[in-house]
Amino acid sequence: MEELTTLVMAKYNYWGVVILLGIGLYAMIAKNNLVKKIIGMNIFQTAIILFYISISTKYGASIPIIHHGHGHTIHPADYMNPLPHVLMLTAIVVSVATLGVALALAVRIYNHHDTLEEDEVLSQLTTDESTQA
Amino acid sequence: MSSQIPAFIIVVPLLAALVVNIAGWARRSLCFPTAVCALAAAWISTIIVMLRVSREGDIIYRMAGWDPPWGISWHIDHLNALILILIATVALINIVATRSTAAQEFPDRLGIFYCLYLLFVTGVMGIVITGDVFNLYVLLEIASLSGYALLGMGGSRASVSSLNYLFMGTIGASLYLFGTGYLYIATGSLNMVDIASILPTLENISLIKVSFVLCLVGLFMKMAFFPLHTWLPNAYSHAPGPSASLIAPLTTKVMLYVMIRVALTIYQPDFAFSQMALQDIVVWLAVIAIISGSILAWKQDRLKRMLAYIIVVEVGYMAGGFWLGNQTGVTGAVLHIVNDAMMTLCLFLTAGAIASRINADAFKHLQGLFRRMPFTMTAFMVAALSIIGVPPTCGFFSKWYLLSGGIEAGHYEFTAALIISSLINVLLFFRVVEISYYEPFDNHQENEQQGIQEASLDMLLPLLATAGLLIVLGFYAHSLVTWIIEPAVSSLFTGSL
Amino acid sequence: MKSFGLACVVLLCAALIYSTMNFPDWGSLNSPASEHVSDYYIQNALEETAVPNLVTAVLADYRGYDTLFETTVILTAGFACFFLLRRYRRKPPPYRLYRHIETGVTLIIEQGGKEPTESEEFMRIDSQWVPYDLVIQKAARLVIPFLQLFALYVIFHGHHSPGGGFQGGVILGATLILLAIANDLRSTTKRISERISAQLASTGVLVYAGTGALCLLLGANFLDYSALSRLIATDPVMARSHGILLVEIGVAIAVSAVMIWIYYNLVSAGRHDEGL
Amino acid sequence: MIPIVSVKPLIAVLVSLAVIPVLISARKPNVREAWTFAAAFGKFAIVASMVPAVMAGRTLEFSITTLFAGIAFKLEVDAFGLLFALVSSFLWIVTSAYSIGYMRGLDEHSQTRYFCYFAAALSATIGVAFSANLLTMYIFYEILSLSTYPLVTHHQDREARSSGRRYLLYIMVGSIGLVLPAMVIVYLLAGTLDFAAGGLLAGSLSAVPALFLLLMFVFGFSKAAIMPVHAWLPAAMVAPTPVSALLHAVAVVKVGVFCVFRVITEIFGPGMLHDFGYGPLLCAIAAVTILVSSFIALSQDNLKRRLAFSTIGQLSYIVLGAALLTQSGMAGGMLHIAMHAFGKITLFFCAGAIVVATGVKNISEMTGIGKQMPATMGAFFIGSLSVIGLPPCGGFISKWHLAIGTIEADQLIMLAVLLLSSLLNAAYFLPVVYRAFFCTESESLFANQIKEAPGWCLAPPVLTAVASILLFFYPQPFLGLSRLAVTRILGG
Repeated sequence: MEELTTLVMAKYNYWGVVILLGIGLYAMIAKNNLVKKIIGMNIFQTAIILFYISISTKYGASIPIIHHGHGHTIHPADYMNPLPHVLMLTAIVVSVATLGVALALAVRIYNHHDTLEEDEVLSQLTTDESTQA
Repeated sequence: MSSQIPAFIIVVPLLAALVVNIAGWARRSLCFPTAVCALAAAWISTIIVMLRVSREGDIIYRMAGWDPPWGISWHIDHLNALILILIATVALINIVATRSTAAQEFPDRLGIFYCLYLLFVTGVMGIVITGDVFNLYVLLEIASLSGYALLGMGGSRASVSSLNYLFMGTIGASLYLFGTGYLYIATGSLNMVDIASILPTLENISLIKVSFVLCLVGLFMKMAFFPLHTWLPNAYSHAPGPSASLIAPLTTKVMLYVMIRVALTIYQPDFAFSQMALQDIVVWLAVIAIISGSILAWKQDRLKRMLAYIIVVEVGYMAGGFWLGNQTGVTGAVLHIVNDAMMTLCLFLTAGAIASRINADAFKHLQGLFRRMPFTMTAFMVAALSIIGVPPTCGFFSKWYLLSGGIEAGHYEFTAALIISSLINVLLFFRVVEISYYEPFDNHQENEQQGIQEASLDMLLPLLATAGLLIVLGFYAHSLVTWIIEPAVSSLFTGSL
Repeated sequence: MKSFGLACVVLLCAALIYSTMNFPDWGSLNSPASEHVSDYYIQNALEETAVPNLVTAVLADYRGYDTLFETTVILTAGFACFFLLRRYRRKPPPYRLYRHIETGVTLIIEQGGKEPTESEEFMRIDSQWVPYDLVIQKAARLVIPFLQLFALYVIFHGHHSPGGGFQGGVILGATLILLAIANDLRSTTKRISERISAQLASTGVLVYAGTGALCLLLGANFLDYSALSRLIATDPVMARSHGILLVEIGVAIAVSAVMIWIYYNLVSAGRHDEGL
Repeated sequence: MIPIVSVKPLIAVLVSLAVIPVLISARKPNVREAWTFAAAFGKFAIVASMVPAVMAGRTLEFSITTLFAGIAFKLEVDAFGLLFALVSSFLWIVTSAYSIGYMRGLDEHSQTRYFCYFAAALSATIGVAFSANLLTMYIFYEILSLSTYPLVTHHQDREARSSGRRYLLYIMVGSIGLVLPAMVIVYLLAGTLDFAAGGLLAGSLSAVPALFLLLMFVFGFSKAAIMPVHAWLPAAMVAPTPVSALLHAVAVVKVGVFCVFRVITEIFGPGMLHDFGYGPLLCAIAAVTILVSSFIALSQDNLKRRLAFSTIGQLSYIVLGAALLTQSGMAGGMLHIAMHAFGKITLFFCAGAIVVATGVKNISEMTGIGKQMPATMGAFFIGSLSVIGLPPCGGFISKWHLAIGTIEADQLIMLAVLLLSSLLNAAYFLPVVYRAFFCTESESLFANQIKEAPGWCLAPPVLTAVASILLFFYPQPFLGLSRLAVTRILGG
């Protein structure tokens, strides 16, 4: 029982990430409303951002800004790992950009079909196609 | 200054995209010339880089002056240089060919169209040239985002299929990012060569296997490999002409290059092919991709949708060829990347020319095209023969390598699939030829005085140049293989990076 | 379809959770991720770039090429929204609403009717009837300057404290979006036109790529700021720090302009007439 | 004998391709025809100029580029290739003269396209004749099948569409489906695809795979019209007569048989086939085709379809010759390529002349035509004598060698098949001639208002008829070439 708790304490962040990933993926697959799908996509991307950030933490380390000036020896254990933070700054920007483009496409669909429900959009398209053909 | 040539390949198109946007708001006429000059400059620098690589061996370009594991570095070998030239050529031919159709299709946003065009080319070139795993993800996103926008501007269905493509593409890219996250946890570094040197020293293999599977599934999704290809036919068939003939030849091929780079450079061939029991599964998936893609292509009644399904089949060729595991198979896959990009460009340019002239895409509207648009249809014929695999054209040579690779590796089902799909291609293309060659039988005379409605000259010349290139590629396939692909593949296999 | 989707998602999660077993513990000091490359950054970043904030140092210098393309991603999103949504055809709305300021009476002018000129007396309001929100407008007018000042602080103080080009740029963009939400879209587009925001977006990234190209012209590799030392007569390490600052400014300009540009297009679905 | 490196074979192949742009740009039809003639004469002259060198036992070769490791895009002129090239280039001269008359007689549409594709088909035929390895031959084989598709479907009507579809299906399925994989396997086994005198795969293959490979090649080259894959030939008769005359009697079908001959003799090699005992098997396949096609020919009323089925039978003689694996058997097969070409082209020319003059296509409507068109029917008679193999005409020599070959290979059943099929040939040719000349006044369907075909359509059949007679007395260039080729194959 005791080593179970240590296991949980050591790994629960990764499980949180995976569960978030599952929620995002499920939302994208199963949800009918386009905006809900977009939200699901965002959850999916945020889960991966959390995964990287949880890699960078060190127990008992402070934020990666060197507080005393030159001359002192710097021990890596005092500061968190800066690299994942840099990467995730980029990943956040990328997810915002994808969100922007997805919303633009959703607005365009709404302008054209007056609905955001995917099944209604598809049924309108099939009727358009049958009339067109 | 001459050692900085590799940087020009990425910097020039990027700066051009920015300048085009700024200038575009002031004077619309500036956009096209700047874009063409930028792409021409990039094309020339890719050729110079290719010559340097073949003369002095691989080029390592340290970005911001930092050594590889600390900063981002480019590692350009024969494979990179070849694909770079391919991308630059396709982009240059396409921008010149689709000038009039782009102006006709996007009258009020032409400036931004060329910005997105240049950013897409920068993203794709960046993917091929970079040696850093995370940087590849960022450039993947640039290429995809500009791709979604370019594809989304088509007809009524275009935005729906583009949104669908966005969802699938984002899941694919995020899975790739998740896979690199696993790699980062295991090795602590992001540079491909550095990871490759650390991986053998690690003991928990299962972590690396899961990361490989995640990366692979992500790339399969971006590559439209069979079970995950559902986004491609809609996205490419409803897209506007100029963007379809840019994106169709490039995205799937570049994703295949990324798969080759990830599988052979990072995970080393003995891990990728032997320890991972993936080889048979992927080859069988490729066989299913080839057969069902061909059958689905046969069921289509619109030209562009048929071409889209043929792309799915070609991806099956290349992925299956690569996963055969032996050097001939990989050589065939790389040669097929080059050939298929040119073939797809030629086909989509003809589809664009036909659509611009007759603005109809269904087969029944293509009647009597051989007489009305003789030159466009001859280019279509050359590309069709190349896809079928008729000798003088380049498609035959890559199919030959794939066939002999399949037999050497003992995957006879892959060879059989190749043959069957070539035969189905014969049926596909000669159905189009029949429709466009035989006028409607009753009004033969009435069609006579309609005369020739050939596509405009500035679209026709690049189209015929591409068709000619297909035949030239055929004749020089051997020298292309011996000078460029053979050293690339052998260096990949011996892992002597 | 839903149950099948749920099943394979649950299956995928189970497999992934099983694979997390052999991850290093959370926060452990000797996990490979926090030894190899990050130790180098922690120990050498201060000497090599004279920037105490390691994240900014790595962001703008060690992996500056990454950040250049990060800004380009935002720019691509801006282009994409414009390209997909922007509609120039002036399809006049069926009716327009005008409010008489003193009495608060709202006039509905049908198409073609005589429209009062926008002056002290009358002001045009959106067709989705907008409540008379004096409090929000005045509060916004009061708060926005201080917000922008804080944004500038975040941009320029990125070397020493958490912050930098992106965070500052977003705050800057947010202030203008607040202005647009408090009043209405037309007043903000008059203040910052779409053309300026589009060109500013590109200029921001041009500043970033320009500094990189400048280093290229000075003979060093792309984005190698130490080459700037010849221009601004300082030692290479300080040149790197100044290079990082220059780059952060470029990023801030780009991000704020693109935020506004995307807001304009998304909110008014491309017509830039009536919006949130 | 060290081979001479000379660019002549390449020029021979390219001369007709070079003339295509000139044909397209030609304003008046006469200029276009003149250029076609010039090309034909030029090609024949170049091919003929190579005869002395080859007769002296040397081979000319020219390598253009390397296609794969160990395979070059190489042309090599040897005795057998030269024999076939001589026949087809000479007959192209005659056919282009004939097609002027035919096309003008029926004023067909888009004649420029016709002449261009004809020139392309001929250059591909000469390319196959001069190819040094299996891959070059395959490349020219594909170009030939693609350049003849528009010729077969020249009339662009519904019937042309369906027969064109069948034509392409048989040939492309055969070439891509069977020959391509077989070639890859041979390349993997032998490392190269060059034709080797004693057989490329001699000894490097066990019995069963060799059989599969052999059958893949034999039935893959569906242009050889061996029984199960023959159905495209009667369907291709929908083409204009000069096309069926030159292509479906001389060029296209002979290319198929030429490829099968090369594969049997120079890829598998007589030695290996003899050890595995596959010679008699191939003879049986050929014999079946000969007999069945002759029986079907008996029942055909349309003259061109009857000629088509007779061609299928005659082609299998050549395959039979190759399959006998003996000295004179192979020589007989090679000779039959030449002799049958002259005979059959005369028959097709006469059929075309009848169509131009009277528009009659079926044999039942041809009673009494001999009196009105004596020259045409006279040429028809000589042509049929040559195809049957009776003495005054060249066909006799090749059948004579075939008969000796069967005896050398002591396969007497094949001798019986040979004789029986000659009888069947007579049975389906001579009644046509008899009914044309020796019918009573009342039965003659042609009151004497029709007259001979126009000059351009009459001279070629008479010329080829006379040529087939001359060949009986002076078979020299072909006989010498075939003997030389056989010594090279058997000599090893």
